[in-house]
Amino acid sequence: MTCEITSRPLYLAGVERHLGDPGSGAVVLFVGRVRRETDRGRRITALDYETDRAFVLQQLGDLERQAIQRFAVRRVYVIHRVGRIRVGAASVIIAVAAAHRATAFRAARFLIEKLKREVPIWKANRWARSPAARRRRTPPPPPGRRSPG
Amino acid sequence: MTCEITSRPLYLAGVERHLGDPGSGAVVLFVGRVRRETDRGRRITALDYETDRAFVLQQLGDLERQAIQRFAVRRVYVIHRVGRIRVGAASVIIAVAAAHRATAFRAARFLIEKLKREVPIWKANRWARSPAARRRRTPPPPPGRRSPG
Amino acid sequence: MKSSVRLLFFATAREAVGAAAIDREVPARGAILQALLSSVVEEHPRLEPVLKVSRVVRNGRYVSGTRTRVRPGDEVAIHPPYSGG
Amino acid sequence: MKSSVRLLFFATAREAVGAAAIDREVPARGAILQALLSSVVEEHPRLEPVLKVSRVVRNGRYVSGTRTRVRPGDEVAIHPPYSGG
Repeated sequence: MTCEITSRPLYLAGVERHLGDPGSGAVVLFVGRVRRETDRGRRITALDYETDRAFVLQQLGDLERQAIQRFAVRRVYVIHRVGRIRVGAASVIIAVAAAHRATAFRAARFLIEKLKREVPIWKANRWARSPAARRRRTPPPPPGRRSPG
Repeated sequence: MTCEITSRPLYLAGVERHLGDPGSGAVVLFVGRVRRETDRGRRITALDYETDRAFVLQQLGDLERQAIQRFAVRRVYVIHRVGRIRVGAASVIIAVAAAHRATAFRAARFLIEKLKREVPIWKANRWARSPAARRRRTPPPPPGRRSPG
Repeated sequence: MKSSVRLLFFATAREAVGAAAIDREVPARGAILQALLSSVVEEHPRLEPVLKVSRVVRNGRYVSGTRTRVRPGDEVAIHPPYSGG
Repeated sequence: MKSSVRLLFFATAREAVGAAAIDREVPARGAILQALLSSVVEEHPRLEPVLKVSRVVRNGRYVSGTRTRVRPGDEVAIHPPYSGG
């Protein structure tokens, strides 16, 4: 069981080493990515993700424990990226290793649904071609800092 | 849409490049692995996978088309390894990219269930510490050859 | 010795307040959290609708109700609805 | 010119027959697949139970029924139940 918050790009290659376990015949991974979208003609170019760093790992860890108890899965790994993430790049990877595939699928789905509701992470759209929309009242705090100082 | 049969090890890193698509906000991957198992005290050390190479890609391609039509997913990639695969190593990776996660999860599950029933791939156990069980009447044909010559 | 409570505002709460953190003096015996937040809402009325849908975390635990006390050195985070993933 | 049909045996079918492939001569006008397979079963009785649960592929297409004809040059694969994944 491991969870991480990072401001660096996410790659599947980095996930593999967390899932080694000869008793797990099935691994299910979910990758959430920033999707190209338009809203009334405006195009999203990126999402800005922020988190409450003092609290997020505790919440993620709690989710992972729930998944392990509820579905009898053997390995859980969750990594969420924060900061600016461009369209096409991954924002979150959830991986579950289990003896059998049915539980791995269920646990992975459980984790992403719960993560969206119970883990303190927020996103804000970055729009292309609309300076007004790009204006922010307050810039988000720099990564790694808990307060603006 | 791509499907492959290989006798080389499978890694998640190799899958990533098949899934690039700014319209896909969700990717679900299923990795099937050879699981450590014992049967009446005998331990499985590996599985020998074989396939009908002249027919398997056609069947896999058909499955992928079904998944795309049925679930409106945007990218499908399936790679299955054949030959001897040791405990802990991956035998199959299925990846689905879709606009939304619900369809990606459903399509990935559909693909692995169908693959097990409709794709000409067979496995045979390799046992530890039981020479009798290890004896085979006929060795499988070498990979890449359609007939024993 | 600290004599204040630090209030942290995330996402839309931060936008409503115009700051990521505010320090508020409280007496050594503590103060009622609800009263503290009301005083912030008075200065930043745009925070009110956000606060209604937010979760409140005091020192790493969700708190609810109106009688929660905060003491000097406490950290209180305002969490608008999450949107990660 | 080929005058035979190639029969391919996979997995437990191969084990029952003791070979991955067998070539069978057929007349130029073809032969009934069922009869051809019966002649193999006569020589390899262990194939019979496997054949009952197998799918049969002729030149890349599943065939069923007893009246399928095969012609010289055809390739017929015997597929026991699949177990991939």
